[in-house]
Amino acid sequence: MSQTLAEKFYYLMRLGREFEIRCKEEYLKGNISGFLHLAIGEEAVHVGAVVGFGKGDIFCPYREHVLALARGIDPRLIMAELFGKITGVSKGKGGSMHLYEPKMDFYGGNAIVAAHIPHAVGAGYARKLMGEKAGVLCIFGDGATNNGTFFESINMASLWEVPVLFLCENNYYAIGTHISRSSALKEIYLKVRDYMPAVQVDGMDVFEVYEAVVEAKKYIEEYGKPYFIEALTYRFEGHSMADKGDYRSPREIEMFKRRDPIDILVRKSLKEGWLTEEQIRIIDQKVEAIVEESVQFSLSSPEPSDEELYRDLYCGVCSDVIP
Amino acid sequence: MSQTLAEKFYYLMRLGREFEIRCKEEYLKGNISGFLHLAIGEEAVHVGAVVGFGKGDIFCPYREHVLALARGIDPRLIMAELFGKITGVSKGKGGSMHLYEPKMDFYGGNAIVAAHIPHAVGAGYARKLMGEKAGVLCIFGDGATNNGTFFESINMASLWEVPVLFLCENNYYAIGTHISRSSALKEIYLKVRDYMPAVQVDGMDVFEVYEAVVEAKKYIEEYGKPYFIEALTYRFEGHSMADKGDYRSPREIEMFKRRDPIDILVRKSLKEGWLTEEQIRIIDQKVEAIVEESVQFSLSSPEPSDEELYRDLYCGVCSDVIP
Amino acid sequence: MLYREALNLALDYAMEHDQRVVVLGEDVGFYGGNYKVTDGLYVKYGPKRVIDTPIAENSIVGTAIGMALMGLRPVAEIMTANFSMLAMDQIVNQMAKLRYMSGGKLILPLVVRMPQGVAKQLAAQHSQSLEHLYASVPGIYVMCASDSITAFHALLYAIKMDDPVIFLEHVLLYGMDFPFEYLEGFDPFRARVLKEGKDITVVSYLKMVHDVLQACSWLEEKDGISCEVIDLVSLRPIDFETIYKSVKKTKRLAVVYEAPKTLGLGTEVSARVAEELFYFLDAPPLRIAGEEVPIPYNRKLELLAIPTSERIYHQLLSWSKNHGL
Amino acid sequence: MLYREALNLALDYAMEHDQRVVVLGEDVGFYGGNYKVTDGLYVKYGPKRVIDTPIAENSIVGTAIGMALMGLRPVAEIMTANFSMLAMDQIVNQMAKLRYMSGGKLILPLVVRMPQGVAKQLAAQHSQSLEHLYASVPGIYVMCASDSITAFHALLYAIKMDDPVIFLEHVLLYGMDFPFEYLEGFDPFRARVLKEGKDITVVSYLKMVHDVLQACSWLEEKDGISCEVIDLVSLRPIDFETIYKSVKKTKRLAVVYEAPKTLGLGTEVSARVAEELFYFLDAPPLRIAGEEVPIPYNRKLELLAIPTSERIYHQLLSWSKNHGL
Ligand SMILES: Cc1ncc(C[n+]2csc(CCOP(=O)(O)OP(=O)(O)O)c2C)c(N)n1
Ligand SMILES: Cc1ncc(C[n+]2csc(CCOP(=O)(O)OP(=O)(O)O)c2C)c(N)n1
Ligand SMILES: [Mg+2]
Ligand SMILES: [Mg+2]
Repeated sequence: MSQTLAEKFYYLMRLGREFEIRCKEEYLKGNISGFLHLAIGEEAVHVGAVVGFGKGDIFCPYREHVLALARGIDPRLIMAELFGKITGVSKGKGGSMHLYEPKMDFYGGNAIVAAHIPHAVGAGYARKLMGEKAGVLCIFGDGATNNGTFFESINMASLWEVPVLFLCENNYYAIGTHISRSSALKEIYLKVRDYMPAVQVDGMDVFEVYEAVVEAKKYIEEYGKPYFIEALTYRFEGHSMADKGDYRSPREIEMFKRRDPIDILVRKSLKEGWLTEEQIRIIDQKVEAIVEESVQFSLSSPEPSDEELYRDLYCGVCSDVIP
Repeated sequence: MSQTLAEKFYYLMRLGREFEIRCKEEYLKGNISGFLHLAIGEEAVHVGAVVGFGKGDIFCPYREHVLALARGIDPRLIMAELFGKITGVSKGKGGSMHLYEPKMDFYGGNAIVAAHIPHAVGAGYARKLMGEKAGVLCIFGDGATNNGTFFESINMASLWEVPVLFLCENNYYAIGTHISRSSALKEIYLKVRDYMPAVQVDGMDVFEVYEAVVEAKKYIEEYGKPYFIEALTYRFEGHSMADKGDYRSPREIEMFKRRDPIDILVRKSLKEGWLTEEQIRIIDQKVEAIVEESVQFSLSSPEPSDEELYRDLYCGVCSDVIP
Repeated sequence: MLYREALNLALDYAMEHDQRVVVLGEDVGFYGGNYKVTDGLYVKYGPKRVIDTPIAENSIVGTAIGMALMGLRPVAEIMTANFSMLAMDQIVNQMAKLRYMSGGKLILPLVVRMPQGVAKQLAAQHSQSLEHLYASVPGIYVMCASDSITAFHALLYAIKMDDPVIFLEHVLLYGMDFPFEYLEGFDPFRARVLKEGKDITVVSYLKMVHDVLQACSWLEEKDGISCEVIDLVSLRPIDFETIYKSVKKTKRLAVVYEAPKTLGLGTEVSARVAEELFYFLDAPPLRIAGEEVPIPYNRKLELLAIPTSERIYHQLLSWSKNHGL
Repeated sequence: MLYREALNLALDYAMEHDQRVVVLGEDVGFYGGNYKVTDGLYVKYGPKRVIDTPIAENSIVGTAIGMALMGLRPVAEIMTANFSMLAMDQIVNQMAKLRYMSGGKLILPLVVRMPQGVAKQLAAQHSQSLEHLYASVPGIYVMCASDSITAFHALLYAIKMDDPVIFLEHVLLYGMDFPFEYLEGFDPFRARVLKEGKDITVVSYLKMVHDVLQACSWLEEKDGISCEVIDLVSLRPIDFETIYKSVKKTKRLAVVYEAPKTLGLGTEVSARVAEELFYFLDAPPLRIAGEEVPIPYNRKLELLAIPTSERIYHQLLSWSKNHGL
């Protein structure tokens, strides 16, 4: 069990890492543009959460490449989206912040902080009403928890008993502002502990995230009610490619980099015998090939035609259930 | 001390009560129009808070006649405002929900639920920056505490250490919706207890409200930080004149009416010898005269001229501090 | 049938035939709605499908979006358009954009209903007409209804649509009684020609339509001027075809709305007609609209701030005189 | 001087001379501002006057209102106009109405700054131009700046005013270098005639002004058509006097803006000129504006969605040809 998991985790986290390192390169080459938010350093949260949650709908913010990859969306379609190609998951209309694949219950990125949180609550309400138990996973940052929409949604989810796992990835920063200068409560889970079960986990340890999420998921499915996890993590890069991240001391960055979630996973897995050096090498090769292929696919994909400008605005369909 | 207070409380609460009973009559006669929200039943909260708070700025919602009276605004100018006359505190442009008198630090009503809460925080911030210790009193309903703006403001006040007394008058209803169907937490003070000192008081006992507010005020002045009081109360009337309030059982209404804050004050004061029947009679007469006078004043006041339509929109002035 | 009853009928009919339709908003359930539009639904369909919400406008629309994404067909009520300013992010940035940003993958069968306009002395924060804010946003439809027939049919149509719709009502219409009948093949995207005429095309919508009809009947009786009155049901898109056809006949356009004139919805009508039918026009387009002030509480001032049938009449008349009618 | 430096200079100058001026917003302090407009102020004036806020747009404007009521002169930054949709209640229902509703008792010396517009591939939720939403609201002033001179002078003027101002900047202008000089008696309510001409009056503002100037220079060189280019600094109110004067001379009006055409700010210009100068016009007014879609991520589509200097040129040219120039 731990073996399979370790392999899966390693594969997805390595894929996420390499995919994003490549994104950065392609960005600098001019193949990707706009805001590009990398989750490098936060892979344990994203992978642990998506794998642990399993079946259910996912709503997330703009920093969602790794979440999309972990959900199983074809890396080629994600990269093509970043390249703005018609083959992208959102036909090149959304870009990095807007990856959507409802067929895989992935309701993707949102570029307005906290705006997707009520979507998750509404989705959970709907699923429950329709008799579905799986619930919804909703990811957001520490900064989002200072926004009114977050609180409104927490209240509604608790009041209406909606099966949502609220997962706050606390990386201590909202762009250049440290949590101590934006939130009166530094421990985010305290904000909601009277509304629902709320715990804090080490977001650099994918096993810890995974286990907390599995436990939360059980609760959600059993009681049909919300649950809150705060995962402590850190982004190794700037907020986006437009930000150098130099408002953080080298020492602080160093401290967190020493707790690189991939290193932690590897060390633990090797020690416990869940992974071998050989397996790791094979996965690394596979990942490299996948990332390369995603770039080649994107490079060779066509631009959207001019007609796409007015497509997908309205669907123009009416339901015929009501006579 | 208790004697002077009791007399003051009785006067203001009786004035509030009779003033609003008269408002109701004048509304039915057609002299007052629009939304008229009566605070009948909630006088202990309004009077206890304003008297207890003393010096400082006041921000409140649309249910603010008694607050304005307790602050000492001339009843004639309030009634005239309700009559829409040019002599009204807001020149007849605001009406019942918009009574303002900055000269008396009264920043009045707001018809958007929770919208005045950040104003109070900003005001408190400004006063503190300018070296003023008195702080700000901010009143709002239970329903307002489900709104995102409330939480944003609570966070900011705590984070920035702003001297605001947040006073929630929990009358268990937001229009026709009982707190149990709108708030996951029925004890409102729990929502903020991690951000600031937060207590619950009996809002039908003006002495209890007063004492809690005095204590809060001391804290605010000493530490320059926010404080939260939840006062449990009940409105005896409908939400506004447009609402009969019949979503509440006669039994529930009866139960609360037996705890009429004016009766409680009178019983206690007579028993403790703080007030005599004679004093009460004299105050009642005085109040009757004041209310009558306010109506006569309003009836005989002129309508605003047509030119008022475009007055007071902009002040059109520029500061000359900056060269 | 009362306007509010027609809306209620549409909701009831939709909920009865389609389990996916749910209603949510402040006081819409147990209380029956602030303007009683949802009256009776709570008892009939229960609290799971008629959902009382906290006072949290942004999240009301936000949760409705989430519900729609999952295949429900929510009808959210914002108590009045004034409070919808709190929901602008969800309306402008989410509801109007999710489908497009997803390359068409997300479907949002969602209606957000709200009343607006001047009632009587509710003052500046409760009296706004805000349709122009919504009608400027690509990605949503904006509809409204001036009487019970359109109220029923347009709302039902909006609920059936798989695209998001802002549905505007007028507070003063709720208590008004109008003739009612069921129509076959009602198309909300067609403007209604309420009255034929030959001298002036007068475009309006919502409550103002009735003031316009009154003013036009005076014009006809007293001054022999014949107006063609057009009632917009859809405000985004606007049915310019119907407007152009009429203006080509009358050669004169007036548009009447309650919001302040500057950038109000009729501004688009005026500009578009001037741009597209420049050589057909015998007179400059005329906008009759609200004053550039917040709505004051005092009744006299309030009535000075918005068009009344008398003022519409006088403005149409003097403009006609000035421009050769 | 870079546009962003000119804004910074105005803030710095105001803060230095008036202790009551404070700056607040997300990342404006320690970080120096997302677009570096507030750079250096935190160090110079300290965290009490340069206030980093949580991500809470409605309460940013709300607290700024409270500060203004008490006599401070806050300059709030909303990181981009897109996020100001979350602050619409405080802007539309509070900032624009408190003074009027109080019969003039409340004074709000307050500026809310925000950048807007299409930068490069930021997609639908980060690319909007929303000036028309604000310019339709009585009770506020709306200003914008197309270069460093207006950036400095208009922002400083806005800060000095005792009335509330929405101040719009354009993301693409921040890094642009413009000539700079100090002007005496700068009046933001006067539109600027950037270039005189005799055939067409072209009205624009913000970044589009530069595309218009480019297009007009091509028109002049290649086609011998002479444009008078007007740059609006104030968007509410609009300086129609300057526009009318020009149109009376040129007899032709075009207006260029980045937002979708329907109900965009230029709609007011088009409508008003058609209404007021009907008999002066030799051609129908022309609006050159954005398409009726959210802004797509893909660069090619993005550029199709908004006017470019090339497209402005071609549209002006073909319209001129069609209407007898
Ligand atoms: C409503 C809103 N305000 C501001 C922004 C600009 N912005 C984008 S990301 C961000 C910081 C968010 O911080 P956090 O929630 O902690 O997420 P993180 O990026 O750290 O994962 C801000 C302020 C936005 N996108 N939306
Ligand atoms: C933002 C907003 N939403 C809705 C309303 C309509 N409304 C007016 S008062 C009210 C109930 C408020 O309840 P509460 O805060 O408990 O105050 P109470 O009236 O009980 O004192 C509502 C929903 C409003 N004025 N503003
Ligand atoms: Mg963060
Ligand atoms: Mg209440």
